[in-house]
Amino acid sequence: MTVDEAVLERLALHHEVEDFLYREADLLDERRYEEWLTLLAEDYEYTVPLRLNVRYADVREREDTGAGEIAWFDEDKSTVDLRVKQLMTGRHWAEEPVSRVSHIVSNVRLESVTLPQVDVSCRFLVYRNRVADETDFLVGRRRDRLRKVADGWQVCRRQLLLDQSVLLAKNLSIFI
Amino acid sequence: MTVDEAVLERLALHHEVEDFLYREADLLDERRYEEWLTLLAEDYEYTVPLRLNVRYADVREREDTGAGEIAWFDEDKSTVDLRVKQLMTGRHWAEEPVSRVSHIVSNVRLESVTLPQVDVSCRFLVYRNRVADETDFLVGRRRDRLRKVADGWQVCRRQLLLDQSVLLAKNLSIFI
Amino acid sequence: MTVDEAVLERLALHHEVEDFLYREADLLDERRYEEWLTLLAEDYEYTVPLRLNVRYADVREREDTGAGEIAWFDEDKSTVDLRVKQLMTGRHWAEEPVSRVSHIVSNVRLESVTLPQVDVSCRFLVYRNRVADETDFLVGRRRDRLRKVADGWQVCRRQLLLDQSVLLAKNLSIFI
Amino acid sequence: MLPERADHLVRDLVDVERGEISREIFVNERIHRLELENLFPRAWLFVGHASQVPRPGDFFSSWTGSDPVLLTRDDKGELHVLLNSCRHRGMRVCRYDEGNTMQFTCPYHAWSYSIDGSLVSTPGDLHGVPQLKAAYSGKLRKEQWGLVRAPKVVNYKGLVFANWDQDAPEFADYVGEFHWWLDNLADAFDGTEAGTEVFRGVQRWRIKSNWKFVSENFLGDTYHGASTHASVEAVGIGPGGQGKRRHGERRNEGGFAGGRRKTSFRLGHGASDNLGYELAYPEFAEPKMDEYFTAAWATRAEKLRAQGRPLGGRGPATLFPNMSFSAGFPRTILVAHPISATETEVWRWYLVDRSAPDFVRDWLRHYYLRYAGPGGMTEQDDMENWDYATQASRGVVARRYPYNYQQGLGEELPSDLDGAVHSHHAIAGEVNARAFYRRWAEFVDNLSWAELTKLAETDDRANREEAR
Amino acid sequence: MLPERADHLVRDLVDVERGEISREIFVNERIHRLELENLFPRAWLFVGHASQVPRPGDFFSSWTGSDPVLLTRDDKGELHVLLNSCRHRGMRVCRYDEGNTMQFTCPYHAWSYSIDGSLVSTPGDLHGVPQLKAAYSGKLRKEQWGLVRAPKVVNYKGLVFANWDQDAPEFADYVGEFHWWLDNLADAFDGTEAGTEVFRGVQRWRIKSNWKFVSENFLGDTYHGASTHASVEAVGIGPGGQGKRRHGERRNEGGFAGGRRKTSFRLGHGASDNLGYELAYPEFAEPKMDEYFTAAWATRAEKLRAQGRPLGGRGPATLFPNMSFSAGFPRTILVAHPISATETEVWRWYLVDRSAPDFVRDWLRHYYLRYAGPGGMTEQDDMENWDYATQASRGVVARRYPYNYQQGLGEELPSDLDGAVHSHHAIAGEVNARAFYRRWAEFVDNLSWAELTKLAETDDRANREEAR
Amino acid sequence: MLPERADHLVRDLVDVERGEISREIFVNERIHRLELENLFPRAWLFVGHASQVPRPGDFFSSWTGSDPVLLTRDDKGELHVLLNSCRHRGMRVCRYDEGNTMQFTCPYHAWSYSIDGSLVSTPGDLHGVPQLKAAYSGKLRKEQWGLVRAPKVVNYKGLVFANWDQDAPEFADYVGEFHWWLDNLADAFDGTEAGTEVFRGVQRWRIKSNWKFVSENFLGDTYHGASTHASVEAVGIGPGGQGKRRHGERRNEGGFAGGRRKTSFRLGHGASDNLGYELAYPEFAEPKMDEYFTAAWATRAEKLRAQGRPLGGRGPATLFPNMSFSAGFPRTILVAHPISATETEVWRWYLVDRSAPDFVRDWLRHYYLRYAGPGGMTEQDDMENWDYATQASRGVVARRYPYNYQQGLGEELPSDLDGAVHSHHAIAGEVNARAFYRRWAEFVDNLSWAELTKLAETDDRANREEAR
Ligand code: FES
Ligand code: FES
Ligand code: FES
Ligand SMILES: [Fe+3]
Ligand SMILES: [Fe+3]
Ligand SMILES: [Fe+3]
Repeated sequence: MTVDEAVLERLALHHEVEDFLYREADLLDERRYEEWLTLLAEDYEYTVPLRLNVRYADVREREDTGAGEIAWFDEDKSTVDLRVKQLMTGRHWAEEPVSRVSHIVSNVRLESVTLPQVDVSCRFLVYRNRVADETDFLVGRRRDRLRKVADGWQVCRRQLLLDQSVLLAKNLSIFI
Repeated sequence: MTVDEAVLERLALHHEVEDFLYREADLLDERRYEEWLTLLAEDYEYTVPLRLNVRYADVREREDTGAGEIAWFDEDKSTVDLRVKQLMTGRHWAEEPVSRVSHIVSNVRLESVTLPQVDVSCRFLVYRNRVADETDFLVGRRRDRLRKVADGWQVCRRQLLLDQSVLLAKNLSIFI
Repeated sequence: MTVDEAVLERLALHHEVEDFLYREADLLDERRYEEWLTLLAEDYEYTVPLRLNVRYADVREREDTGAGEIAWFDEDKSTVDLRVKQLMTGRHWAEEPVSRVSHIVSNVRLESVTLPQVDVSCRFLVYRNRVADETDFLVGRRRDRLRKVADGWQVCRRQLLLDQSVLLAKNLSIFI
Repeated sequence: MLPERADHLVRDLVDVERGEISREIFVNERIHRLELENLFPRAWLFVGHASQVPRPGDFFSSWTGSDPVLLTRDDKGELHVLLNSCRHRGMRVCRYDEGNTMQFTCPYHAWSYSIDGSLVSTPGDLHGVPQLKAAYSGKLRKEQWGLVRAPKVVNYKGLVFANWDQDAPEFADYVGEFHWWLDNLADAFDGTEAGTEVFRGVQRWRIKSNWKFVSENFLGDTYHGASTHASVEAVGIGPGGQGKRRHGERRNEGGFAGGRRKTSFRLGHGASDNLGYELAYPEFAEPKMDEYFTAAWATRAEKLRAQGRPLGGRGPATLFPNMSFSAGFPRTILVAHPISATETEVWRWYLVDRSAPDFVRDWLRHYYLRYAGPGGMTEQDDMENWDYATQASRGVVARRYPYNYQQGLGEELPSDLDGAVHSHHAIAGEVNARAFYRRWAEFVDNLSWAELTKLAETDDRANREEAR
Repeated sequence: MLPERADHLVRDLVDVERGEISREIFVNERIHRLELENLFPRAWLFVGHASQVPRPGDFFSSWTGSDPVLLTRDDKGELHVLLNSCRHRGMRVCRYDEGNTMQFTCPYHAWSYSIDGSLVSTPGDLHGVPQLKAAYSGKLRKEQWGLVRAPKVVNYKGLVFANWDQDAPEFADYVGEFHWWLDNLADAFDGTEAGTEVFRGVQRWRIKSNWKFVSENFLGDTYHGASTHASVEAVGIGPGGQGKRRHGERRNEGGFAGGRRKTSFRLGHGASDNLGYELAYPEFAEPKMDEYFTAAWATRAEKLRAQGRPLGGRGPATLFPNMSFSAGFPRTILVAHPISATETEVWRWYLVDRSAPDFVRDWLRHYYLRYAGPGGMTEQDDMENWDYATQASRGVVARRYPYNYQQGLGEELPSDLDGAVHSHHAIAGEVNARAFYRRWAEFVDNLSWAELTKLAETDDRANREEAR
Repeated sequence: MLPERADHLVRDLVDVERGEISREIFVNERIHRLELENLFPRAWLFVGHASQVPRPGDFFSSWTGSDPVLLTRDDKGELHVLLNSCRHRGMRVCRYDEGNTMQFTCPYHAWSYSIDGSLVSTPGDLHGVPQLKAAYSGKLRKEQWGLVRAPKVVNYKGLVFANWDQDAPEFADYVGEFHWWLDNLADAFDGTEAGTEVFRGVQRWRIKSNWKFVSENFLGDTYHGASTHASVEAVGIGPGGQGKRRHGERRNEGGFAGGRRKTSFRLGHGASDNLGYELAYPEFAEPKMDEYFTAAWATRAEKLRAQGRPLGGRGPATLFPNMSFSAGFPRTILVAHPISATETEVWRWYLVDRSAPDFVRDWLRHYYLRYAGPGGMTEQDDMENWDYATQASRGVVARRYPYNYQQGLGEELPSDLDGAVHSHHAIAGEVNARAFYRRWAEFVDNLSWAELTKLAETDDRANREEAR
C-alpha cells in the first residue's frame, strides 16, 4: 500500500507551517525584532481578550471580552512597529535590562486550509525571567491566520487566549 | 535517492496520531466534554498512580503505586462519564467558576504499532488558572494506547506519571 | 501536483531527528542513564553559559558568558560519565531521593544539514519536583549538533541558553 | 526582609516641614496592616461604575481594601455594596466576576441572601436557610445575619463609592472642591452631565510595588514624565501620531507648561493641573476625530462658560487614598488595591461618552490600550519604577535615608478652591504628595473623625502663603 | 494581609454560649503559632497504620504538627515514633517516604541511629559516630543524643498514635467513649477485631485552607451535604449506582434522617451519628457485592448483639484535633497537617478488610478514589468551600463578624456515653463544632493538664439538658 | 511555621561552654531581622574583585546584606561602593549586572549621580537634577543627596570589602592574623603578591537554607567530607583523576591528616587548616599541569621561606560573617547573601593567576565547574544537607533540642597567631564553629564597638589551654 499524495501534501504543508512558527519564535527570543516584523502582513490584526470568571453556563457568551470591549491587546501592525521602535530606544525601562524569553509553541494544528490562507491553532507557553527573580508564565491557546506569500509565509491575524483573568505579571512588555 | 514508502507511511501515521492528540486537547480546553467523550473507547482505562520518594535503587520497584494500590485516578469510562455530567450540573463548585486550562502535549512518539493499535508516549504540561491567582502546573509523562476505528481514532488506555509526590494543587477537578 | 522528493527527504529527516531527541528525553526521564550515554558522541561538548542582565545595546556582546569564562556547565563526555557514576552510587544525596523530571522538547528546527551532521535548535522546559514541594522550572533555548552514525544518531555538541540569571534552583543535579 | 519597627506614630515618619518621608511607610508590613485597619475601612473607596450593573440583579465583584465585595443593583434599581462573605462560615458566596441574580446562594450550606426588596426588608439580607426551623428552633435572628452592607454608598454621576464607617463624613465633604475633577471625569467630552459609561472589561494585574507609589504618581507627579516616558515620547503614540505628544497637547497653546499649576487638597486629594488650565482637546491626525473633538470642546466650552465654570481640571488626579484617574486622553480610572506592603493589584476601567459614535469608541479604545494597562507602552515604564523603587527601599541601610519631597517646599500658591493650594510650577512641585502623605498619616494613626475633620478645616499651607 | 492581634486569650474568641466564633482563629498567623506550640505537641496525633510497617526495620515518614517523624518497627516488632532530624546539625536523616532499614545514617556527617535493640538500649539511639574518640575524647553522652522519641506511642488495633508530652493522659482517657467509633473504623466489616489494613499509598495534597475547616467538616457537619454535594448526588456515584445516595443508604430504613443523632464529646471529639443509629451497609447494584456486605452485616450484628453492643457509629467523625475518618463508605482516614493559618496538607489513607476477596478490594478502591481525595467527585467540592471560606475571612471588615454556630444551641440531648451529648436533629445541629472549638481554645491557651482534665470531667451541656 | 520568640538575648541561645546552640538562630525570622540590622551593616563584607572593574567607569552590581550596591571605579581609578537606590524616591538607579558609565541616571525622574571627580566633589554625588532651579529654588543641598557611599572600603590585593559603619575598626584589625589566608587567596600560586584575577562570570543561585550553614561549613567543618562527599570521592573528580582525592592531596605527604590543624580566631574567622600544614599542590594526571604546579610550588616555597613564612593556610576558610573561600583546588570565593532565615542567595567567584597560560586556565576552569557551584558534583551534596537541616529544624518539637557543637570542647590548642587557637584534631573539632557563633551573637546583640573590641582582645580559649 502506498501513501496518498494528498496526505503527503498535507504533511509537507504542516511541516512548512510548523517550521515557520518556530522560526518566528526564534526571531523573537533572539530579539531580532526587525526581521520578525517582516513576518507580519500589512493587514496584521492582533487581539488578546480579557478572560472573565463566569459560570459554566455562561462560558460561550461571556467568558472572553469581544469586539468593542477592553482587551490586553487589540492592535494592528502600525502599533507593533511602534513597540519595536520603543524597545530599540534603549530607554524603554520595562525592558532595560531586557527580559530573557522562551516561546514554547506546541499542539500545532491546521484548522482550515484555503490557500494561500491557512488557519492554525496551537498552545503557547511563554516563559520570561528578568533581573534576579522576576518570573512569568504566560500560557494559553493561540489562533493564527497565515498567508502564503512569494518568499514564504506571513501572519495576518493572531488571537491569543491567555489562561489568566487577573494578570499575574507586572506588565506585558514582551511580544507574546 | 528516494524516500522509502515505509518511512512515508510511518510519517503519515505519526502525523495522524499527533493531530488526533492535539484535537483531543482542543476539545478539553474548549470544554467540549461531550464531543471529547466520543474519543474514548468503551473499554477506556485511566490510571494516574501516586509517586513515592524512594532511593535510587528502589525506583523500578517502589516509585509508583501499582495494581491494587491507591492512585490519584484508576477508573473506566463510566466514571469519566459521571465526571462530565457533574461538570454540567452547574453546581460542581470546584469548577464554578470554570478553570482556564491548557493541555500542552509534546514529545509525541510511537512506541509500538500493531494496527489497529498504536502505543504512544508523550509529555504533558497542563496549566490551570482559576478565579484570581489559583495556578497549578501538572507535568509528567503519558502513555496512551490508541485504536484506529471507522471514523478516526480512540483512546483505549491512558496512564499518566505525574511529577509530583505531594500534589501541589488543591484538587484534580479538571481532566489531565 | 505531486510533492517534491527533496521535501519528502527533509520531512523524513526532520521526523528522524525529532524522534531521536524525544527518545533521548525518555531515557533521561526514565533514568536509564547508561543507555543515554550511548547517545553521546565521544567528542561530546556540553556548555551552559551564564546569562547577565545587560542593556539592550549590549545583548549581542555581553549577555552570555563565552569561551574561557565561567558557565553553569562546560564539559566533555568524560565528566558526564562521572556524573552518571555518581548518581549510581546511591550516596549522591542531592538525588536521594531521586528527582521526578520531565524534559519537554519543543520548536524542533533543523538549522543546517550537512550530513552526516545536522544542527538542530529547540526549546526546552525541564520540570523537576522532588521530596514534597521542591519544584524547579528550567526553561530556555537549546542548540544541538547531531551526527548520523551506523545505528542511528549521536549528540556531539549541545549548548543551552537558560532563561535565568540568578539560578532559582538549589542545584543542577539533573541532566538538562 | 522587613524589620518591624512601627512602635512610634506613623506621623513621625512623614515630615512635611522638611519634605522628608521615611522609606518605612513603603515597605514595613506592620505599617501596612495599620493601613488596612485604620485607613481603608474609613475612606471612601471606588468600587465600580453604575454602567457595569444596568439592570436589576446585575452584580460586579470588586474589592475594598482587603475585603471582597459585590456591587449589586436591587429590584428597585438601588445600588448596594455587600461583603462577599457568608455570615455562617465565611464562604465567598459569589466567585464570579459579574452576572445577574436576585439571590446569592452560598455553596457550602446554602444560606441564601436576597437583593429583592419584596422578599427581605433590606437587600442583602438572609432569606433562605435550609432546615431553618429544625436547625434554630426559630431562634435565628435572620435580620442580623445578612450579608454585611457598606453603611454608606454613593453613586456620583455613575461613579460608585462606598465607605465602611457609619460615622464617616458624607461623600461631598470627603471630596470637597476636588469634585470638579470627578465632574470632568464623569461628564461627557461635550460637557453632558454624567454622559459617560465604561467599556466592558476591567484590566486587573499584580505589581510588586507599594500601592502608594501608584496613587502618588497620578496625583501630581508630572515631574516623572520626561524621563520615565522618554521612549514613548520618542516614538509617538498620541492622537497626533508620531512626533506629537502622547497626550496630544496642541503646541499652539503653549503646550505642557502653559500656565498650568497642580492642585493639592488638605483632604489628601491631588490633581496635576488646575481648573484654569484650559487645555483644549488634542489635534487628531484623523480628520473625523479632529472634527468630533473640536465640536465637543466648543459645546462644552459654551455650556461651562454659561455656568461661569472654567474648562480645566482634566487630571491626572488621585482621590485619596487609592483611586486615580484621568479625565482626558486616555480617559480611565485606576484603583490600587493593597495586597501587602510590597504588592498591589491594579484595576483599570476605561470610559467613553455614552453618545460616542463607533468610530470614536474604536479609536479611543485602541489608543487607551496602547497607552495604559500592562500592555500600555506608557504605563509599562511607570511600573518598572514603582517596583524597583519599592524593592530597593527594603534594605536596612536604605531605610535610614528618607525620600526627598522638597520640591516647591514653602512655595505653595493660594487657590480659589476651598482647602486647596497650587504648586508654584507646572512640572516641578511636590506639594500634592506632601499633602497626601500628611493625610495618610492622620488616618493611619487612627485619629478620630472629629480630629480628622478639624485638621482639614484650615489649610495651614495657604495661610503660610498669605503670611508671606 | 493578616493583622496580628492575639494579645487576648483565644478563649475570648470562642463564645460557645452565644454560638459565635471569631474569624481570627482561622486566619491569624500568631494564633496559628500558638496552635503549633500549645496544641499539637500535647495532643494525641495519628501518624500511620501498623500495616504500613509490617516487618522489623520497616519505616514510614509522617508528620506531627510542624515536625517530620519516622514511624519505625524495631527488631522486636515494637513501634516507635522518632523525630526525623539529626541531633548534630538537624539534618532530616531520612528523606524517603517509606522503606526498610535497621539504621538511619545522616548524610551530613554520618551520625547513625539504630533501631536494633541489640545494639542500643533504646531504639533510635545514637549508635555510630565517625571519629568518636578523636572528636569527643569519650565525652559525648551518646545516650543523650539519640533521635528524639515520642514519649507516648500507642497502637490501637493498627491505628498508631503518638503524643510528644510525657505528662499527657493515656490514650484511653484522651479518647474516652469516642473509642467506639475508632473500633468501628479498625474492626472489619464483619466485626472481626482489628480486621483491617490500609491499601498501599497515602494521598497527600495541599489546600489553601485553615486546617480546622477540615476537622470541623467531618466531626458532624452533615448540614453541608445537600448543598455542597448537590452535583455528585445528581449524578450518583454510590454503591447503588445512579439515582442512589452517594453513601448508599438503604431507603427502606428511613434513609439519612432515620433516628440519627450526632454525638459530641466534651473532650472535643465528634461524630456525625450515634451508636444507636444502626444504618445497615448499602445496597449494591452488583449482586456479588450486595451478597458479601449483607453477610458481613449479619455476622457483625450477631457478634455485637451478643456483646450487647449497638451497631451504629460509623461516622464521619473527628478525633480531636485533626484526625478525621469514616468507618463506612468510603472507609478512610484523613489527617489535616497544619502548614500555616491559611494552608494545610491533607493526607488520606484508605482501609479495607484484611480478609476481603479481590473483587471487594477492587470495587471499594475504585469507589474510594472516585469519592474522596483530590480526584474525588465529592471531596473536590468540600475543598472549594474550605479554601474560599478561609480566603474571604481574611479581610479587615470580615474579621469583625464572627461565624454563626447557633444550630441547636441549648437543645443538646443527653447521652448514655460518658462526657457526651447528642444533637437534637440528624442534619442540623452544631453542638459538635462548639465542643470542638471550646476544647481547642483550652489547649491553645495552654491550660495545664490538671485544668484540662478537670474541665472535661463534667459535661455542663448535659447538665443544662437535665436542668430543663 | 516560625514561632517568634527572640525576647531574650541571642547570646543565651549560643552556649559555647556546653557546646550547644539553639536551633532558633537558624530558623527564627525575628532573629534574622536582628542579623540584618545589627550584624551586616557593621561587618566588613566582600563585594567583588577589583579585576571585575578594571577601567574608569566600570561597575559591578553586588549586595551587602539586604542592600543592593554598586562597586564602581571613578575617573581617578579609585573604587567606591554606592547604595544602588535613588535618594529621591528610592528607585534602583542601575539594574544591570555590570557595565561602564561615568554617570548613573535614575529612570524615574532622571536625577543623575556622577562618579567623575571633576564634576562632583565626591564620586556618587548628585550631579544633574531636571528643573533644578524651578523645582527647588536653589534650596536643594545636592551634596547631601548623593548616592549613599559606604564610609569604609578597602581593596586588599584585589579583594574589595566594604563596611557601612563609620566607626567600625579598620579592615586590618577586623581581620587580624587571618590575613594570611586572604594572602594565600589573593597571591598567585607561585607566591606573586596579588597575582590573581577572577574569571568573568559570577555564579548566583538560591538555596532554602539559613546562610550560617554555609559559612560554618567552610570555616572548618572538615568532618562532613567523608560522608557528604562519599559519592564524589567514589568516582574521583580531582586533578589526579579517578581513585584520587577530589582536592588532589599527594598521598606521600600523609594526605589529609598529616599534621593538619584547624585555626579558629576569636574574631569569628576560621580556617580548616593551619599555616604549618604545608600541603603541596596536587599531583596532576596531566604532565603539563603537573610540571606547571610543581614549579609554582617550588617558586612559592622559596619566596616564602626567604620571608620566614610558612607555606600552609589554603583553607577552606570563612571570613566572618559570610565570605568563604578556598585558596587551593578549587580556588574560589563564596558569599552567602541572606534573604530570609530560611533562604540564601549564594554567589561564587573563581580565581586564577593573572600570569597563567591558557592550558592552565582551561584546566582549572573545567575543574572548578565540575567541583563547585550548583552544577558542581561536590557542592550539590552540601546544599542538600544545608536545606534539609534548615527545614527539619523548623518544627516546634525540634526547636527544643539544641545542635551539638562539642567536638574538641576544652581541647583547643594554643596558636602562635594572635587571638587564635587550633583544633586538637585534623578532621574532628568544632572549635571554629563555636568561635564563629560566639562572635555572631556579640554582633547580633548589638554590643558596642568598644565591647566588641575588648571581648576579642584576649582569647580566653587559649588561656584555658595554658591553665591546663
Ligand atoms: S458557609 Fe455559607 S452557608 Fe455555611
Ligand atoms: S547533621 Fe547529622 S551528622 Fe551532622
Ligand atoms: S526616584 Fe530617582 S529621580 Fe525620582
Ligand atoms: Fe507615568
Ligand atoms: Fe463533604
Ligand atoms: Fe562540602
